[in-house]
Amino acid sequence: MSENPAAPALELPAAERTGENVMVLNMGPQHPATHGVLRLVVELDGEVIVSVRPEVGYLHTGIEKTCEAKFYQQVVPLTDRINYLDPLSNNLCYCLAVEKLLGLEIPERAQWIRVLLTELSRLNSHLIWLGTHAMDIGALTVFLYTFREREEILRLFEAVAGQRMMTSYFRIGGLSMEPPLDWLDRVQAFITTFPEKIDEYSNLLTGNPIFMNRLKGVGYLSASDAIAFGVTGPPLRASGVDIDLRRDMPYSGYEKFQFKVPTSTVGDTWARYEVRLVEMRESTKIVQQALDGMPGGPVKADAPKIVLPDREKMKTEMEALIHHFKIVTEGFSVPAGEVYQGIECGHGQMGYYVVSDGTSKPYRVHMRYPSFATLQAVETMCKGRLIADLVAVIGSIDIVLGEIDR
Amino acid sequence: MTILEFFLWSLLKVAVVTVVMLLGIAYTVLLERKLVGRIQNRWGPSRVGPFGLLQPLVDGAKSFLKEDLIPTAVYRPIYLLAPILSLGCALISIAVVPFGANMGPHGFDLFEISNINIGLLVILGVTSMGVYGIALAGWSSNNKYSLLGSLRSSAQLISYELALGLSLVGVVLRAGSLNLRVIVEQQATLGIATWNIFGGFQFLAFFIYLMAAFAETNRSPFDLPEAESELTGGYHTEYSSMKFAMFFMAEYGNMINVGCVATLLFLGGWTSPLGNLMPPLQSTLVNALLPIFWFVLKVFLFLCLYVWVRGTLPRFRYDQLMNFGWRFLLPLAIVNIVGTSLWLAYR
Amino acid sequence: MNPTPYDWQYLPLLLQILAAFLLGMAMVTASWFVGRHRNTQVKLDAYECGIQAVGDARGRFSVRFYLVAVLFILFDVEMVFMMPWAVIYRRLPQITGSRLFGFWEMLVYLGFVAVGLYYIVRKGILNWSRDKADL
Amino acid sequence: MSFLQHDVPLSWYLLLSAVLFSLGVIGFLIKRNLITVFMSIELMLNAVNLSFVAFAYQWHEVRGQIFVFFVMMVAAAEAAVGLAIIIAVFRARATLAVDRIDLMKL
Amino acid sequence: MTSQTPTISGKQAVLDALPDHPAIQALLTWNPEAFIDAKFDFGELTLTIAPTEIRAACSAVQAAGYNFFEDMTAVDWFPASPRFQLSYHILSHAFKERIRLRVLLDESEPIVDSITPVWSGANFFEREVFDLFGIHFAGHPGLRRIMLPDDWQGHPLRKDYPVEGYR
Amino acid sequence: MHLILFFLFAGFCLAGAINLLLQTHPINSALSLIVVMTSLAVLYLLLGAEFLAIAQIIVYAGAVMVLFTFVVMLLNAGREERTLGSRAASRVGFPAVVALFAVLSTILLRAQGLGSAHLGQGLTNAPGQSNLVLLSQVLFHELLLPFEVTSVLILIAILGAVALAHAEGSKTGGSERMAEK
Repeated sequence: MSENPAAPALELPAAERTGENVMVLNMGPQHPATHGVLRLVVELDGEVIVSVRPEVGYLHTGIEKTCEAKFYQQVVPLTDRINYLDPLSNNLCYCLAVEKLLGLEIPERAQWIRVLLTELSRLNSHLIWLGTHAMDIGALTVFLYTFREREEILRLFEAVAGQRMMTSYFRIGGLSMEPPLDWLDRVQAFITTFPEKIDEYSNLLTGNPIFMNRLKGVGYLSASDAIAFGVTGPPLRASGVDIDLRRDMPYSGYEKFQFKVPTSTVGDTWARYEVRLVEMRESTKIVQQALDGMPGGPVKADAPKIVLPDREKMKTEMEALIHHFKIVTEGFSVPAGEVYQGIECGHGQMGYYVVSDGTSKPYRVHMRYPSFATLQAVETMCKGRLIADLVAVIGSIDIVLGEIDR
Repeated sequence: MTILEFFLWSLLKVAVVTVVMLLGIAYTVLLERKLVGRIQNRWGPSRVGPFGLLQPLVDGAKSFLKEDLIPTAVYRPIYLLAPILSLGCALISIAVVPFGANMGPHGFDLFEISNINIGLLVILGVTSMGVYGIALAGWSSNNKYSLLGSLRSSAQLISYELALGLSLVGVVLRAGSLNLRVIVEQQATLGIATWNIFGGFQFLAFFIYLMAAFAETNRSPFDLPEAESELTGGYHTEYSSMKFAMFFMAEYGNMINVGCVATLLFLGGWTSPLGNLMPPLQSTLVNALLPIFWFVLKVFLFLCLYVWVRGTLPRFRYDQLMNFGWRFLLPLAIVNIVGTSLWLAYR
Repeated sequence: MNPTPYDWQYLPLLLQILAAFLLGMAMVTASWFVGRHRNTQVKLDAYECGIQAVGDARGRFSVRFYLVAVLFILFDVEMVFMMPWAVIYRRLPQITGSRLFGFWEMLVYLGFVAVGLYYIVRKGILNWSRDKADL
Repeated sequence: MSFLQHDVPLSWYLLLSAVLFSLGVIGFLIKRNLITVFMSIELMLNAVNLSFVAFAYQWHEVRGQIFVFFVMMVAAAEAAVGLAIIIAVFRARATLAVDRIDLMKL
Repeated sequence: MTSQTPTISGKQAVLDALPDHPAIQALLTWNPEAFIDAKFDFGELTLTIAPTEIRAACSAVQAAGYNFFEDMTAVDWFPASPRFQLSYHILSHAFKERIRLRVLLDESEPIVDSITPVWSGANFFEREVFDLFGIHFAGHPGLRRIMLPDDWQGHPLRKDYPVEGYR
Repeated sequence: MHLILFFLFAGFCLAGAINLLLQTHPINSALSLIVVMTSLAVLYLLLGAEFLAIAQIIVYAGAVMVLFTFVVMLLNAGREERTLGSRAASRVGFPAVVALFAVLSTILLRAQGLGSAHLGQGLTNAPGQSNLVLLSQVLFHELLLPFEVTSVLILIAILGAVALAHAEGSKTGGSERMAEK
């Protein structure tokens, strides 16, 4: 097999290149502040950062390759494992891409429930970000408070999907099933109290001078740098670029919801913190709107060759049973073509690039995940700052190694 | 009393106080875990014994049974010496702390190991020696995290030691003595009204002392040396089993020491909030034990303050920490000295 | 009975010091004998987040730490000077006959020290984040 | 129990001081590391301090002790500046060996 | 209930259907020769660029307002020739629209200009494609494996890569 | 009692001093010096100078030696090569040291009029009274000028240390020369 002639050896650390007095410090993969198995090769001059080189791949599981051997529907559970903190966004993005290829129309109720769940999932993601970020800065308590609310969200997921983290609830063509009867009431109960909880975190952090001093003016990223590095989501908006795919390139019925897209022009870690806090409040509003205007109707598209029939039907109707059998054993074939579907997930712009060759298995699935691009901006944000700022910056860009390594 | 009797009595006192101190350390850990747990909506240790009361003992046993690693890259003699120095210094200060009125027969101090005229300075001296444990631990570990942690920590300790020492000058100015007993008794006249923190107008000094003490003990929000999100374990990254536990114990021991000193210097020591206004009781036993109760209560509340702060505040960045110490606390301490001396001159 | 001589009071302090360090040594020794030893090379390596350590950790470090230590000893001396002054302060008016004698003498002393502190701050010795550390 | 009451002749203290001072001088002569040489100097200072304290005790004169106090203070200042010089030398020569630092010029 | 958006394929057809599209305009004014093919499918515009010209094409669309490099990856059409397809997804913040630039590469010469001078954010993406497909990028600042260990054999996302690994 | 303590801590002192000379690693030497200093503090205590004893601990053992330790850590000073010093030092120095020591000890041992130290006897001959007050009285009244001058000394030391160690000008030259090595 072909060797890679162009691959150079590992770059020499700057100390050996320049003869300066620089200490090379490995942060990670086994390090509490790197949110997983990120490895940062940091060159320090005293406590001042000279360079940061991210080394990734410790969590690489070859999901893109695995997808090529699965039926279209079987890919959905794989996507959960990529950004495990925002599972339903993964599901949604993949389903939307395949539905685009199939040209499927999704019933409105399914769309609304998808929006509702995706926003809950975003809240989940932001809660974990807030907790771990605060913990990196040293505020232990916020972490446990956010996990208290995250637990509620996970219970909601469990009630609807039977799974807490790897939900796989969305199907190509709708949802896997109608949510349980009192589920919407439970969501309502949660979402009514949630803004107070945000206030609670805010009380602990926003006015806290230590927290403010740790974040303000740290990890500055200009709008042009952010765009050059492909930074998306809250970090991009905190740098002053007003782009949110939910509003600007709506999908899954987001155009029917009213929400503000918070931006800031400061571009430091504090701006990212504030943007995300406001985003949590806005997500709460979206969930409220989804609950208020929840339409009735089916939760699955009327496409018997693609969507699994209801259990009841499958047991009573011959045709449904045959469809069920065929979908489960052979999958369904998808017209040849290539589509790219981008959505706005908790961390930024997620994109699924699905190439079909007309068979029942995807020819190529590629995922664009925000953290992968955002990670490239770390060095720009940290250079010349202290090592403690690196921790603040990593926390503020909210990376998930699952989506970087895939 | 012959010197031999004195020696034996002293040995007994030392033994009792050391055991109590070790237990105190163990239960301070438990207190912190329980209290932080309650702050954070958790239970804290609750399985071993009633309310988790046996947890510290089990933890101690576990520390002993853990594998005792000495990494190959370390500089052994100093690597082994460092935890001994750390824990040793944490256990010495208690020797000059009086925790009850002088009750012993023949003028023998039952409630203080050694009643000396320069008690306050002894505490400062012991604190200044505590730096070695941390500096040497990090240096001998031959690990970048340890070295960074230990340099940070030693620089932090020595910086805040200044503020700590200078904040005490106000109290000494008032008392005119370095003897801790004299300092306490001087506060006892009107109870809470003559405590140094209120009556002595040493609130500023208490504030400086509090900040410096938090930094001296490496506690949140000054817990940078062990900021796990940056430096993993800080200076004790390479330490395992009991050697690690000794650093841990040293930290909590220092918390207790600092609490004791704060109680003695600012909060009236073992005297009750009513001070001498409270009529003496008839029972000798109660008279002996009540001061201990007050003393322990005050130290306990001080420790709770520690835990509360830990559950609430994030941590400083290193440059902010140094700036705070040098540019804010130190000048403030000098201002306090000038103010107090001026006030005392014109009073 | 006579009170015990004052200098005896140092004996228990000495004992306490002895006890503290003996206890420490006992703990280190005991844990060495009680704990298990199943060492492997990997366990004994220096910790660097799971990666083989690059270079010697005892590299040279920012000279700023040294400067902090210098400032510390100078201010420490000042603090030690201040303690006897604080002890005698309330008696100084009787000795010298001047109410503010002690105050002024310390104010002059502190003035010089404050000039030093001001110089340090102005010189940027304590600006950890601003410039790159030298050496 | 007679040994408990034994006094120590003051000359013993002075002798100890002399021994320490001589050790300091020897260290100054044989040590090759600039830092250790400096430590030997500190040792000499300490030795002299001991004799000061001893004489202060002998003559009941508190000024002897105060002089030691001043010596300490000077030693602290000296250590600060001396070690700063060592750092400056090290920066220029990248060595601490006394033998190699034989030029006045930095 | 299915609905298909109309597919427009072929350069001329797309030019006729979308005459005012800024990206197409930009590419036409830049170099009509290197702008090989176009397709409009599923509401997405795909523009095929000659392999040697991709960097310049990126600059051209960037200047036309497609300012945000969103994604790039490769597809291996194994037995077919040209074997590799590189897909660049570029988003315009102004037009709220995305285009896809496509480059087809022969197996014999899997090398293409790096677009990191245009968007430095392409760095990791190109390293990933290099790692998993073995496509080289000329002018990349540090082209080495990103996901897999440096001593890994082969490029797993190629279709002829044995899924059980090399024995 | 005094005798025992004297011998014990004089022994520590000597052992520390000798160890200081024997150790090749500067950090060990520094630790030995700390032992010497703390033992000296105890000896001061025996001579009735309790404030000096604790000042010795705080200033010498706790501050000056911290500085030494920092410098050793900072410069990563390794073991020194064991040489026997320069020739001039060994030819002139050692005889001189021996001679000096002989003269000193002869004088000290033959000196008349030196008393002996009794534990608990302070300067005032009144046991139990701290000499701290006495010391402070003299220091802050009679020796006012030297006291104020020390603050000038501290100021100068601060200026000197900062100027020497913080010199930006020498930075480039130094690192170049380091690179050559």
